[in-house]
Amino acid sequence: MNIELRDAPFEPLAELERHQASQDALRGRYGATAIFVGTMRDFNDGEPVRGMTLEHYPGMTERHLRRIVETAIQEWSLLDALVIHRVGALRPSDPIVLVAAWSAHRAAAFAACRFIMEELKAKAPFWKREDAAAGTRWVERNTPG
Amino acid sequence: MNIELRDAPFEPLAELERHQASQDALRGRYGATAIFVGTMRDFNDGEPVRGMTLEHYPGMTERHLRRIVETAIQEWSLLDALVIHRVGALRPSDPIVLVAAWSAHRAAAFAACRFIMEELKAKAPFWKREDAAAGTRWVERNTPG
Amino acid sequence: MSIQVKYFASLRDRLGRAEDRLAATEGMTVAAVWTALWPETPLPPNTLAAVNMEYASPGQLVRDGDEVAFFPPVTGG
Amino acid sequence: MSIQVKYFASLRDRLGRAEDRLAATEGMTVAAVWTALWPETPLPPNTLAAVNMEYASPGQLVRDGDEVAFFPPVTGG
Repeated sequence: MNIELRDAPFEPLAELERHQASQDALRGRYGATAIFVGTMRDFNDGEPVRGMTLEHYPGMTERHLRRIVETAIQEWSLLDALVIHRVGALRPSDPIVLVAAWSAHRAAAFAACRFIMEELKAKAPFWKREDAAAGTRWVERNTPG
Repeated sequence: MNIELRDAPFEPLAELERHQASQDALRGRYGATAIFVGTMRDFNDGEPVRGMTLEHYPGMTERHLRRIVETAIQEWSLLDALVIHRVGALRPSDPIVLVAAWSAHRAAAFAACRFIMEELKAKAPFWKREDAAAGTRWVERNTPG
Repeated sequence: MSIQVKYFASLRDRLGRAEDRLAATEGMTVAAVWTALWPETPLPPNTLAAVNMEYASPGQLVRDGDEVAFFPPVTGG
Repeated sequence: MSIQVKYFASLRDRLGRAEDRLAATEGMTVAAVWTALWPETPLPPNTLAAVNMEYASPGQLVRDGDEVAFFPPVTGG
Protein backbone atom coordinates (compact mmCIF):
# COMPACT_ATOMS: atom_id res chain seq x y z
CA MET A 1 0.00 0.00 0.00
CA ASN A 2 1.24 3.42 -0.92
CA ILE A 3 -0.36 6.85 -0.54
CA GLU A 4 1.29 9.98 -1.82
CA LEU A 5 0.59 13.65 -2.29
CA ARG A 6 2.49 15.29 -5.13
CA ASP A 7 3.08 18.98 -5.62
CA ALA A 8 4.36 18.53 -9.19
CA PRO A 9 2.86 16.84 -12.27
CA PHE A 10 3.02 13.03 -12.28
CA GLU A 11 2.55 10.33 -14.90
CA PRO A 12 -0.03 7.78 -13.70
CA LEU A 13 1.13 4.99 -16.02
CA ALA A 14 4.78 5.47 -15.07
CA GLU A 15 3.78 5.45 -11.40
CA LEU A 16 1.86 2.21 -11.88
CA GLU A 17 4.81 0.71 -13.70
CA ARG A 18 7.12 1.68 -10.87
CA HIS A 19 4.73 0.48 -8.19
CA GLN A 20 4.17 -2.87 -9.90
CA ALA A 21 7.91 -3.35 -10.18
CA SER A 22 7.93 -3.44 -6.36
CA GLN A 23 5.20 -6.10 -6.21
CA ASP A 24 7.35 -9.16 -6.89
CA ALA A 25 5.82 -11.08 -4.01
CA LEU A 26 2.36 -10.55 -5.51
CA ARG A 27 3.05 -11.72 -9.06
CA GLY A 28 0.63 -14.48 -9.97
CA ARG A 29 -1.47 -13.83 -6.86
CA TYR A 30 -3.66 -11.07 -8.21
CA GLY A 31 -6.03 -11.63 -11.09
CA ALA A 32 -7.54 -8.17 -11.18
CA THR A 33 -6.26 -4.61 -11.19
CA ALA A 34 -8.79 -1.78 -11.22
CA ILE A 35 -7.38 1.65 -11.91
CA PHE A 36 -8.87 5.11 -11.99
CA VAL A 37 -7.20 8.27 -13.24
CA GLY A 38 -8.82 11.64 -12.69
CA THR A 39 -7.58 14.30 -15.10
CA MET A 40 -8.05 18.04 -15.23
CA ARG A 41 -10.53 19.05 -17.90
CA ASP A 42 -10.24 22.26 -19.87
CA PHE A 43 -13.98 22.85 -19.51
CA ASN A 44 -16.26 22.92 -16.46
CA ASP A 45 -19.85 24.07 -16.03
CA GLY A 46 -19.82 25.27 -19.64
CA GLU A 47 -16.79 27.50 -19.19
CA PRO A 48 -13.24 27.02 -20.47
CA VAL A 49 -10.76 26.51 -17.65
CA ARG A 50 -7.12 27.54 -18.00
CA GLY A 51 -5.67 26.21 -14.80
CA MET A 52 -6.50 24.96 -11.36
CA THR A 53 -5.02 25.08 -7.88
CA LEU A 54 -5.54 22.19 -5.50
CA GLU A 55 -5.36 23.18 -1.87
CA HIS A 56 -5.42 20.66 0.95
CA TYR A 57 -5.25 20.38 4.73
CA PRO A 58 -1.81 18.93 5.42
CA GLY A 59 -1.98 16.14 7.95
CA MET A 60 -5.75 15.67 7.77
CA THR A 61 -5.49 14.72 4.11
CA GLU A 62 -2.93 11.98 4.67
CA ARG A 63 -4.80 10.67 7.69
CA HIS A 64 -8.09 10.33 5.83
CA LEU A 65 -6.57 8.91 2.67
CA ARG A 66 -4.81 6.28 4.74
CA ARG A 67 -7.98 5.37 6.60
CA ILE A 68 -9.98 5.11 3.36
CA VAL A 69 -7.40 2.85 1.74
CA GLU A 70 -7.02 0.69 4.85
CA THR A 71 -10.79 0.30 5.01
CA ALA A 72 -10.88 -0.79 1.37
CA ILE A 73 -8.01 -3.24 1.83
CA GLN A 74 -9.79 -4.86 4.75
CA GLU A 75 -13.30 -4.80 3.28
CA TRP A 76 -12.31 -6.36 -0.05
CA SER A 77 -9.21 -8.33 1.01
CA LEU A 78 -7.11 -6.35 -1.45
CA LEU A 79 -3.58 -7.53 -2.12
CA ASP A 80 -2.34 -3.99 -2.66
CA ALA A 81 -3.54 -0.43 -3.25
CA LEU A 82 -2.03 2.79 -4.50
CA VAL A 83 -3.28 6.38 -4.29
CA ILE A 84 -1.46 9.42 -5.65
CA HIS A 85 -3.11 12.85 -5.49
CA ARG A 86 -1.87 16.17 -6.81
CA VAL A 87 -1.80 19.40 -4.88
CA GLY A 88 -0.70 22.82 -6.11
CA ALA A 89 -1.01 24.34 -9.56
CA LEU A 90 -2.40 22.20 -12.39
CA ARG A 91 -2.95 22.76 -16.08
CA PRO A 92 -5.63 21.17 -18.30
CA SER A 93 -5.00 17.47 -18.99
CA ASP A 94 -2.78 17.16 -15.90
CA PRO A 95 -3.55 14.07 -13.81
CA ILE A 96 -5.23 14.91 -10.50
CA VAL A 97 -5.61 11.52 -8.89
CA LEU A 98 -4.57 7.92 -9.45
CA VAL A 99 -6.24 5.06 -7.59
CA ALA A 100 -5.33 1.42 -8.14
CA ALA A 101 -6.57 -1.72 -6.38
CA TRP A 102 -5.09 -5.19 -6.79
CA SER A 103 -7.18 -8.22 -5.90
CA ALA A 104 -7.53 -11.93 -6.62
CA HIS A 105 -10.87 -11.32 -8.36
CA ARG A 106 -12.40 -8.52 -10.36
CA ALA A 107 -15.48 -7.76 -8.26
CA ALA A 108 -13.32 -6.79 -5.30
CA ALA A 109 -10.91 -4.73 -7.39
CA PHE A 110 -13.71 -2.78 -9.10
CA ALA A 111 -15.65 -2.18 -5.91
CA ALA A 112 -12.60 -1.14 -3.90
CA CYS A 113 -11.32 1.25 -6.58
CA ARG A 114 -14.73 2.88 -6.80
CA PHE A 115 -15.06 3.04 -3.01
CA ILE A 116 -11.68 4.70 -2.60
CA MET A 117 -12.55 7.34 -5.21
CA GLU A 118 -15.97 8.10 -3.74
CA GLU A 119 -14.66 8.25 -0.19
CA LEU A 120 -11.74 10.39 -1.27
CA LYS A 121 -14.09 12.83 -2.99
CA ALA A 122 -16.42 12.89 -0.01
CA LYS A 123 -13.92 13.08 2.84
CA ALA A 124 -10.36 13.95 1.87
CA PRO A 125 -9.83 17.67 2.53
CA PHE A 126 -8.89 18.94 -0.91
CA TRP A 127 -10.31 22.06 -2.55
CA LYS A 128 -10.18 23.07 -6.20
CA ARG A 129 -9.87 26.65 -7.38
CA GLU A 130 -10.32 27.12 -11.11
CA ASP A 131 -8.89 29.88 -13.28
CA ALA A 132 -11.42 30.73 -15.98
CA ALA A 133 -11.69 33.69 -18.34
CA ALA A 134 -14.04 35.41 -15.87
CA GLY A 135 -11.46 35.05 -13.09
CA THR A 136 -10.75 32.64 -10.32
CA ARG A 137 -13.46 30.64 -8.56
CA TRP A 138 -13.59 27.92 -5.94
CA VAL A 139 -15.37 24.77 -7.05
CA GLU A 140 -18.31 24.53 -4.67
CA ARG A 141 -19.09 20.86 -4.88
CA ASN A 142 -18.06 17.71 -6.65
CA THR A 143 -20.14 16.11 -9.37
CA PRO A 144 -22.05 13.09 -8.05
CA GLY A 145 -20.28 9.75 -8.47
CA MET B 1 -11.96 3.11 -30.07
CA ASN B 2 -9.63 0.16 -30.48
CA ILE B 3 -10.21 -3.57 -30.04
CA GLU B 4 -7.44 -6.10 -30.45
CA LEU B 5 -6.75 -9.76 -29.97
CA ARG B 6 -3.12 -10.63 -29.25
CA ASP B 7 -1.49 -14.02 -29.60
CA ALA B 8 1.65 -12.93 -27.74
CA PRO B 9 2.19 -11.38 -24.29
CA PHE B 10 1.40 -7.66 -24.05
CA GLU B 11 2.13 -4.91 -21.53
CA PRO B 12 -1.11 -3.17 -20.50
CA LEU B 13 0.59 0.00 -19.27
CA ALA B 14 2.67 0.34 -22.43
CA GLU B 15 -0.46 -0.22 -24.52
CA LEU B 16 -2.28 2.49 -22.59
CA GLU B 17 0.66 4.82 -23.03
CA ARG B 18 0.70 4.18 -26.77
CA HIS B 19 -3.06 4.51 -27.08
CA GLN B 20 -3.16 7.77 -25.12
CA ALA B 21 -0.41 9.17 -27.34
CA SER B 22 -2.93 8.91 -30.19
CA GLN B 23 -5.60 10.82 -28.26
CA ASP B 24 -4.36 14.36 -28.87
CA ALA B 25 -7.82 15.59 -29.84
CA LEU B 26 -9.17 14.38 -26.49
CA ARG B 27 -6.62 16.00 -24.19
CA GLY B 28 -8.41 18.18 -21.67
CA ARG B 29 -11.79 16.76 -22.66
CA TYR B 30 -11.81 13.68 -20.49
CA GLY B 31 -11.76 13.92 -16.73
CA ALA B 32 -11.95 10.22 -15.99
CA THR B 33 -10.17 7.08 -17.15
CA ALA B 34 -11.29 3.75 -15.72
CA ILE B 35 -9.00 0.83 -16.44
CA PHE B 36 -9.19 -2.86 -15.71
CA VAL B 37 -6.42 -5.39 -16.16
CA GLY B 38 -7.12 -9.10 -15.83
CA THR B 39 -4.02 -11.13 -15.08
CA MET B 40 -3.38 -14.85 -15.00
CA ARG B 41 -3.15 -16.19 -11.47
CA ASP B 42 -0.87 -19.03 -10.47
CA PHE B 43 -3.62 -20.52 -8.33
CA ASN B 44 -7.24 -21.43 -9.11
CA ASP B 45 -9.83 -23.42 -7.17
CA GLY B 46 -7.16 -24.26 -4.60
CA GLU B 47 -4.75 -25.71 -7.15
CA PRO B 48 -1.49 -24.27 -8.47
CA VAL B 49 -1.68 -23.46 -12.17
CA ARG B 50 1.41 -23.53 -14.38
CA GLY B 51 0.02 -22.23 -17.61
CA MET B 52 -3.15 -21.53 -19.54
CA THR B 53 -4.35 -21.63 -23.11
CA LEU B 54 -6.97 -19.19 -24.29
CA GLU B 55 -8.99 -20.44 -27.21
CA HIS B 56 -11.50 -18.29 -29.06
CA TYR B 57 -13.93 -18.32 -31.98
CA PRO B 58 -12.28 -16.17 -34.63
CA GLY B 59 -14.74 -13.75 -36.16
CA MET B 60 -17.41 -14.16 -33.50
CA THR B 61 -15.04 -12.86 -30.85
CA GLU B 62 -14.23 -9.64 -32.71
CA ARG B 63 -17.88 -9.10 -33.62
CA HIS B 64 -19.10 -9.38 -30.04
CA LEU B 65 -16.27 -7.35 -28.54
CA ARG B 66 -17.00 -4.58 -31.01
CA ARG B 67 -20.71 -4.62 -30.23
CA ILE B 68 -20.06 -4.56 -26.48
CA VAL B 69 -17.70 -1.60 -26.76
CA GLU B 70 -19.99 0.29 -29.14
CA THR B 71 -22.88 -0.24 -26.75
CA ALA B 72 -20.81 1.12 -23.87
CA ILE B 73 -19.65 4.14 -25.86
CA GLN B 74 -23.22 5.01 -26.75
CA GLU B 75 -24.76 4.24 -23.35
CA TRP B 76 -22.23 6.29 -21.37
CA SER B 77 -21.18 8.85 -24.00
CA LEU B 78 -17.60 7.67 -23.73
CA LEU B 79 -14.91 9.70 -25.44
CA ASP B 80 -12.82 6.62 -26.17
CA ALA B 81 -12.44 2.96 -25.25
CA LEU B 82 -9.77 0.32 -25.61
CA VAL B 83 -9.95 -3.47 -25.26
CA ILE B 84 -7.02 -5.84 -25.72
CA HIS B 85 -7.48 -9.57 -25.07
CA ARG B 86 -4.92 -12.35 -25.17
CA VAL B 87 -5.38 -15.65 -26.97
CA GLY B 88 -2.97 -18.57 -27.08
CA ALA B 89 -0.56 -19.80 -24.44
CA LEU B 90 -0.20 -17.80 -21.21
CA ARG B 91 1.96 -18.14 -18.15
CA PRO B 92 1.15 -17.02 -14.59
CA SER B 93 1.16 -13.22 -14.15
CA ASP B 94 0.64 -12.69 -17.90
CA PRO B 95 -2.04 -10.08 -18.68
CA ILE B 96 -5.21 -11.61 -20.11
CA VAL B 97 -7.35 -8.57 -20.78
CA LEU B 98 -7.10 -4.79 -20.71
CA VAL B 99 -10.21 -2.59 -20.74
CA ALA B 100 -10.07 1.20 -20.60
CA ALA B 101 -12.86 3.77 -20.82
CA TRP B 102 -12.36 7.54 -21.16
CA SER B 103 -15.17 9.88 -20.18
CA ALA B 104 -15.83 13.44 -19.06
CA HIS B 105 -16.93 12.21 -15.62
CA ARG B 106 -16.04 9.31 -13.38
CA ALA B 107 -19.46 7.65 -13.00
CA ALA B 108 -19.62 6.95 -16.73
CA ALA B 109 -16.02 5.73 -16.94
CA PHE B 110 -16.43 3.34 -13.99
CA ALA B 111 -19.78 1.99 -15.18
CA ALA B 112 -18.65 1.54 -18.77
CA CYS B 113 -15.42 -0.22 -17.82
CA ARG B 114 -17.33 -2.58 -15.56
CA PHE B 115 -20.01 -3.17 -18.20
CA ILE B 116 -17.45 -4.00 -20.86
CA MET B 117 -15.73 -6.53 -18.58
CA GLU B 118 -18.97 -8.21 -17.50
CA GLU B 119 -20.33 -8.37 -21.03
CA LEU B 120 -17.00 -9.65 -22.34
CA LYS B 121 -16.98 -12.40 -19.72
CA ALA B 122 -20.59 -13.30 -20.42
CA LYS B 123 -20.62 -13.14 -24.22
CA ALA B 124 -17.23 -13.05 -25.91
CA PRO B 125 -16.39 -16.59 -27.07
CA PHE B 126 -13.15 -17.27 -25.24
CA TRP B 127 -12.34 -20.46 -23.35
CA LYS B 128 -9.60 -21.07 -20.79
CA ARG B 129 -7.76 -24.36 -20.45
CA GLU B 130 -5.51 -24.56 -17.40
CA ASP B 131 -2.42 -26.68 -16.98
CA ALA B 132 -2.22 -27.87 -13.38
CA ALA B 133 -0.16 -30.55 -11.69
CA ALA B 134 -3.03 -33.00 -12.15
CA GLY B 135 -3.11 -32.31 -15.90
CA THR B 136 -5.04 -30.07 -18.21
CA ARG B 137 -8.60 -28.95 -17.54
CA TRP B 138 -11.05 -26.59 -19.17
CA VAL B 139 -12.36 -23.86 -16.89
CA GLU B 140 -16.07 -24.56 -16.71
CA ARG B 141 -17.37 -21.18 -15.72
CA ASN B 142 -16.23 -17.72 -14.80
CA THR B 143 -16.33 -16.43 -11.27
CA PRO B 144 -19.27 -14.07 -10.72
CA GLY B 145 -18.53 -10.39 -11.26
CA MET C 1 -24.21 -25.61 -50.33
CA SER C 2 -24.34 -27.02 -46.86
CA ILE C 3 -24.20 -26.03 -43.20
CA GLN C 4 -20.79 -25.71 -41.65
CA VAL C 5 -20.72 -26.84 -38.02
CA LYS C 6 -17.96 -25.92 -35.56
CA TYR C 7 -17.15 -27.17 -32.07
CA PHE C 8 -14.97 -25.37 -29.57
CA ALA C 9 -13.00 -25.97 -26.39
CA SER C 10 -14.06 -28.87 -24.11
CA LEU C 11 -16.88 -29.84 -26.46
CA ARG C 12 -14.47 -30.22 -29.37
CA ASP C 13 -12.15 -32.28 -27.18
CA ARG C 14 -15.01 -34.49 -26.06
CA LEU C 15 -16.28 -35.03 -29.59
CA GLY C 16 -12.79 -35.46 -30.96
CA ARG C 17 -13.47 -33.16 -33.90
CA ALA C 18 -13.58 -29.45 -34.64
CA GLU C 19 -15.85 -29.25 -37.65
CA ASP C 20 -18.59 -31.01 -39.58
CA ARG C 21 -20.58 -30.35 -42.70
CA LEU C 22 -24.24 -31.13 -43.11
CA ALA C 23 -26.79 -30.72 -45.86
CA ALA C 24 -29.62 -28.55 -44.61
CA THR C 25 -33.16 -29.82 -44.76
CA GLU C 26 -36.30 -27.66 -44.89
CA GLY C 27 -37.22 -26.21 -41.50
CA MET C 28 -34.10 -27.54 -39.79
CA THR C 29 -33.41 -26.14 -36.33
CA VAL C 30 -30.17 -25.72 -34.39
CA ALA C 31 -31.22 -28.67 -32.22
CA ALA C 32 -31.87 -30.75 -35.35
CA VAL C 33 -28.40 -29.95 -36.67
CA TRP C 34 -26.94 -31.48 -33.53
CA THR C 35 -29.18 -34.53 -33.63
CA ALA C 36 -28.44 -35.16 -37.30
CA LEU C 37 -24.71 -35.17 -36.59
CA TRP C 38 -24.72 -36.79 -33.13
CA PRO C 39 -27.78 -39.04 -32.96
CA GLU C 40 -26.29 -41.06 -30.08
CA THR C 41 -25.06 -38.09 -28.04
CA PRO C 42 -27.48 -35.73 -26.31
CA LEU C 43 -26.38 -32.12 -26.46
CA PRO C 44 -24.41 -31.66 -23.22
CA PRO C 45 -26.16 -29.43 -20.65
CA ASN C 46 -25.08 -25.76 -20.74
CA THR C 47 -23.92 -26.06 -24.33
CA LEU C 48 -24.33 -22.77 -26.21
CA ALA C 49 -25.05 -22.41 -29.90
CA ALA C 50 -24.43 -19.70 -32.44
CA VAL C 51 -25.67 -19.26 -35.98
CA ASN C 52 -23.49 -17.08 -38.18
CA MET C 53 -21.64 -15.90 -35.06
CA GLU C 54 -24.79 -14.76 -33.23
CA TYR C 55 -26.05 -16.62 -30.16
CA ALA C 56 -28.98 -18.82 -31.12
CA SER C 57 -31.64 -20.84 -29.30
CA PRO C 58 -32.08 -24.58 -30.02
CA GLY C 59 -35.28 -23.80 -31.90
CA GLN C 60 -33.76 -21.29 -34.29
CA LEU C 61 -34.02 -22.24 -37.96
CA VAL C 62 -30.90 -22.70 -40.02
CA ARG C 63 -30.43 -22.75 -43.76
CA ASP C 64 -27.90 -23.72 -46.35
CA GLY C 65 -24.73 -21.67 -46.10
CA ASP C 66 -25.13 -20.97 -42.39
CA GLU C 67 -22.31 -21.49 -39.93
CA VAL C 68 -23.52 -23.20 -36.77
CA ALA C 69 -21.29 -23.46 -33.71
CA PHE C 70 -21.64 -25.40 -30.46
CA PHE C 71 -19.53 -24.60 -27.44
CA PRO C 72 -19.42 -24.66 -23.63
CA PRO C 73 -19.99 -21.57 -21.44
CA VAL C 74 -17.46 -18.89 -22.32
CA THR C 75 -14.67 -18.18 -19.82
CA GLY C 76 -12.67 -15.24 -21.17
CA GLY C 77 -11.59 -12.04 -19.49
CA MET D 1 -2.26 26.56 25.93
CA SER D 2 -4.97 27.61 23.54
CA ILE D 3 -7.03 26.34 20.62
CA GLN D 4 -5.53 26.73 17.19
CA VAL D 5 -8.14 27.50 14.54
CA LYS D 6 -7.57 27.07 10.79
CA TYR D 7 -9.58 28.16 7.77
CA PHE D 8 -9.25 26.72 4.29
CA ALA D 9 -10.09 27.49 0.68
CA SER D 10 -13.04 29.83 -0.06
CA LEU D 11 -13.74 30.29 3.65
CA ARG D 12 -10.18 31.49 4.26
CA ASP D 13 -10.46 33.86 1.31
CA ARG D 14 -13.78 35.20 2.56
CA LEU D 15 -12.49 35.73 6.10
CA GLY D 16 -9.19 37.12 4.89
CA ARG D 17 -7.21 34.98 7.30
CA ALA D 18 -5.89 31.43 7.55
CA GLU D 19 -5.50 30.96 11.30
CA ASP D 20 -6.59 32.18 14.69
CA ARG D 21 -5.82 31.36 18.28
CA LEU D 22 -8.33 31.25 21.06
CA ALA D 23 -8.25 30.49 24.75
CA ALA D 24 -10.58 27.60 25.48
CA THR D 25 -13.31 27.99 28.05
CA GLU D 26 -14.94 25.17 30.01
CA GLY D 27 -17.48 23.22 27.92
CA MET D 28 -16.70 25.13 24.72
CA THR D 29 -18.16 23.60 21.56
CA VAL D 30 -17.00 23.84 17.94
CA ALA D 31 -19.88 26.24 17.28
CA ALA D 32 -18.80 28.36 20.24
CA VAL D 33 -15.26 28.55 18.87
CA TRP D 34 -16.64 30.08 15.71
CA THR D 35 -18.91 32.52 17.56
CA ALA D 36 -16.12 33.63 19.86
CA LEU D 37 -13.92 34.47 16.87
CA TRP D 38 -16.59 35.73 14.46
CA PRO D 39 -19.43 37.15 16.56
CA GLU D 40 -20.72 39.21 13.63
CA THR D 41 -20.49 36.43 11.00
CA PRO D 42 -22.80 33.43 11.09
CA LEU D 43 -21.06 30.19 10.12
CA PRO D 44 -21.67 29.95 6.36
CA PRO D 45 -24.08 27.16 5.38
CA ASN D 46 -22.38 23.88 4.39
CA THR D 47 -19.26 24.76 6.33
CA LEU D 48 -17.54 21.67 7.69
CA ALA D 49 -15.53 21.48 10.89
CA ALA D 50 -12.76 19.23 12.12
CA VAL D 51 -11.21 18.81 15.56
CA ASN D 52 -7.69 17.43 15.56
CA MET D 53 -8.15 16.47 11.90
CA GLU D 54 -11.33 14.45 12.47
CA TYR D 55 -14.69 15.67 11.20
CA ALA D 56 -16.67 17.18 14.06
CA SER D 57 -20.24 18.33 14.65
CA PRO D 58 -20.97 21.89 15.83
CA GLY D 59 -21.84 20.53 19.26
CA GLN D 60 -18.59 18.68 19.81
CA LEU D 61 -16.60 19.86 22.82
CA VAL D 62 -13.12 21.25 22.36
CA ARG D 63 -10.35 21.73 24.86
CA ASP D 64 -7.06 23.49 25.20
CA GLY D 65 -4.46 22.27 22.72
CA ASP D 66 -7.03 21.16 20.15
CA GLU D 67 -6.74 22.14 16.51
CA VAL D 68 -10.09 23.22 15.11
CA ALA D 69 -10.60 23.72 11.37
CA PHE D 70 -13.44 25.24 9.35
CA PHE D 71 -13.74 24.70 5.63
CA PRO D 72 -16.18 24.44 2.70
CA PRO D 73 -17.29 21.11 1.17
CA VAL D 74 -14.28 19.20 -0.12
CA THR D 75 -13.73 18.96 -3.87
CA GLY D 76 -10.75 16.72 -4.48
CA GLY D 77 -10.32 13.73 -6.75
